[in-house]
Amino acid sequence: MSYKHKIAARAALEVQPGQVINLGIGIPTMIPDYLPQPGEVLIQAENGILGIGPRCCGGGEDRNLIDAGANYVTLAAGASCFDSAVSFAIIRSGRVDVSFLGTLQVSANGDLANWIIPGQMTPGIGGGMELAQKARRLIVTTAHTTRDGSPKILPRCTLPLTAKGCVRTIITELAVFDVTPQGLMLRELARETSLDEVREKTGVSFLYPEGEIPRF
Amino acid sequence: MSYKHKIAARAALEVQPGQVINLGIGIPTMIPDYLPQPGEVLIQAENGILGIGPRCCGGGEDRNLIDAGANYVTLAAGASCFDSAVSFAIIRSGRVDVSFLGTLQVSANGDLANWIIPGQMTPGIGGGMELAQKARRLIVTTAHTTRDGSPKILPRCTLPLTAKGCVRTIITELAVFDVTPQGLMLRELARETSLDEVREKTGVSFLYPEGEIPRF
Amino acid sequence: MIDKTLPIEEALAAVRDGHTVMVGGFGAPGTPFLLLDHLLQQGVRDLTLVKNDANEPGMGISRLLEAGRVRALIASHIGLNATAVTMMNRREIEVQLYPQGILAEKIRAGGAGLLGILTDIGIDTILRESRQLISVGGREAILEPALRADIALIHAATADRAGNLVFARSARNFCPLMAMAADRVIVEVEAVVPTGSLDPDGVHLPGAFVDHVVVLDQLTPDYGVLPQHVL
Amino acid sequence: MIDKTLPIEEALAAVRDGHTVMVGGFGAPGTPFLLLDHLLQQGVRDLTLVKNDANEPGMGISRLLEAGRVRALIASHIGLNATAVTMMNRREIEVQLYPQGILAEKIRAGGAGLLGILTDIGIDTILRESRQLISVGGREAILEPALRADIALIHAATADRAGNLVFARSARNFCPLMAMAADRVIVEVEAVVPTGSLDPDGVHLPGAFVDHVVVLDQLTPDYGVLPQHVL
Repeated sequence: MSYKHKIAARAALEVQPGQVINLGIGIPTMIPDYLPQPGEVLIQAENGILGIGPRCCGGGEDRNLIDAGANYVTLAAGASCFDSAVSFAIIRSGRVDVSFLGTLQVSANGDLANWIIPGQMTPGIGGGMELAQKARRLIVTTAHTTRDGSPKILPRCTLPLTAKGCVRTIITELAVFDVTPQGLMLRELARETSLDEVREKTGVSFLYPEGEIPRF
Repeated sequence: MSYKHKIAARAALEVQPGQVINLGIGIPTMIPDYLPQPGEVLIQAENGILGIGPRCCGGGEDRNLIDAGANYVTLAAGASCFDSAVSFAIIRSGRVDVSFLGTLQVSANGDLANWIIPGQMTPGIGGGMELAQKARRLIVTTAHTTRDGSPKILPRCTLPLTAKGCVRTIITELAVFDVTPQGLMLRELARETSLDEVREKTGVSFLYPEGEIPRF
Repeated sequence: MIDKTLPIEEALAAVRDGHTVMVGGFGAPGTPFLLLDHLLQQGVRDLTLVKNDANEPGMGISRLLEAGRVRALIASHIGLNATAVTMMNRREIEVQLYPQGILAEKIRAGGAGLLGILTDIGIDTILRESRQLISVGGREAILEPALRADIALIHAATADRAGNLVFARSARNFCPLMAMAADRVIVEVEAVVPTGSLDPDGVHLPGAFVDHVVVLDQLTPDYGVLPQHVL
Repeated sequence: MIDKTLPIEEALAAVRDGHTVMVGGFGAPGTPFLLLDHLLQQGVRDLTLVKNDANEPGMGISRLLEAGRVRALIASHIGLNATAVTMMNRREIEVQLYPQGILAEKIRAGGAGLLGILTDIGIDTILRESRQLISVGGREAILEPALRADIALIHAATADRAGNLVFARSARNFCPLMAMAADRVIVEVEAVVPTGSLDPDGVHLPGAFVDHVVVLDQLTPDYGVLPQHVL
């Protein structure tokens, strides 16, 4: 299982039956494959769908039915389609229970920076800023470090923010953290890692529970 | 024919095929009976209908289908139903070609005052203010004078305004006026009246065409 | 599968004294008469109601007004209810009246997670005297803050168990807007169908905005003036 | 009976140099590829386009961009079109980017005859630096002016001759909002049905917002990546 699938599988366990969830591009799109009760969850796509179903197998695509990442999708029972204003009304009015997003950086106090690197091309904000700011719970799913090994979890984001203090949980291939008023709290460790490795690859100190740390 | 029907019949002639019209309570609701080409006109009701059809005859009422005056109505071919926000989007974005409203007072420069008499009960604005301010053409249909015989067409409204400079045409049982940059312009006279009678019953001087004045 | 259906008393247990409650309907169509009647029986008080109109005396929200359960009413036009007008004039209820489409947009703004809208409706009238004025690109505008509520009570023709709604004809009016704008949304429906049987393109309000679905087993005469309209 | 159908060239004759043109679609669904291709042939230039995205290179509005017909683009995300990104970075086109739902609301506000909306989206980000800030009930908000256009070009599945529209699945997206917000609305449809055959409750966009209906006799491969999608 690649590290991306590992993250997606762990992230899927954060979803409760009956919830409305939104999946950003990248790792989040793999989450549906790991949902324990996929029929009990409504997946929203910001281009105007609530209730995305199983992925298309070849030939069954509907040219009018794509998700926000431009993948052909199907509809689940209970799905509805609507315009972009209604779609973001769902998001901004707090009717998305969990939003999963990737990131460039995330800070110990829950700031998210995932849309712009100054000096590089900036193709736009898309729907991410609204999802980050308004989902009831924002879970960041990300590789623990950048490709060159430097930490993505930092005391403060150095890139321009997407939204401030919005992140509630961070899930990487190495660990699950919650953002708490007391600071970043380690909740789980991956089986293959150690507390020391996570400390080394995390750019900020964090709290951890007493006793044995649960593994995933 | 009562004076109200006379006004409604004359007002109906102002409607062009293909137009979207909105009818206020009172005299305007009688206009559909006099439309030369009723199938070519779309009647909008601000509670969420475009395309009101012929009135209900007894027994055919649909309990879910009323107009903004709470009368049971039918739907014409090409009708659509929508929520109150879309309904007023049609109005405020200028997609109502002609709005017909009654009034308490109207001024020579097109100010309309039809919703509040200070010191008396004020049950609310309803949809009238938006129709007055945003219809492409506002036609006032009204008795020429109040019940005590005093003029409703005035140099300036003394009652609080519904909207300023919004009225384009005034149709009474005696005359048709247009509001022009030069001032109030008499366009037509009723057959039963005289220029002198209209002058006497109008609270403001007005222009009139040279030669014979058309009659209705 | 998600099932949002609930008995009427359980659904209404969410309504508390002092709550702001949005109530769908323009006249009778869209008014959730049975939810309102049960709410009256439940005894909550000190409510702020948001509704286009005040129904007619003895019907709908007027019963709550007449029973003294309403502190304030935010509406567009209450002219068909002389009782409500009298209570307003006697200051037994506090009434705020808005242009109808602006009331709709204030509610929709709340439902869309916006803080407010800017409009020129009423800019040349006495409305401006009580409003915050803002310059937008050199034009003067009235700032109308968004409206939200603790509860929305609405009526729909059909729901599936996931809470997707379909409205009938002019009974749509304020219902979907209010459902967007409330923390807890209770809808009474004339029929419930299995999840998956509604056309996704034909859903008027996505189930994400609906918390509880109350299935009516009969309608009362309030829903339609004629005997044939009573199920 | 009202008949808004028109040949494509006659409908597009309304588009002039310098116009602001809203273009429906999120990715391919909802994009009026054939209207855009004919617009390119017609030769109008100096356009300001409003579209969620920039399609992909060689498709849709990208053809207008690549032909140098576009002065400015107002969008949410153009990341799927490297050509457009390059043109933006070389300042060959002026690009304004908004959060997607805020772009939708700016357009909808124009379509609803409002002057603007107030939002807290981006209030803690660099967006605030370029925005007008307003206090609403003690909370800080960004003022986003309404957007309108001279022309809207959209795609729908079905129309009647009166211009009532039905969209399919995720092809609805910005289309109805843009139709509300433009002075002249041109819609291309896959099928036209007799007026009176659409369910009034199933109409997604009332005909009042539509000026011209262009009936397509076939779709091009742009509309769907797979051969079976080409009619």
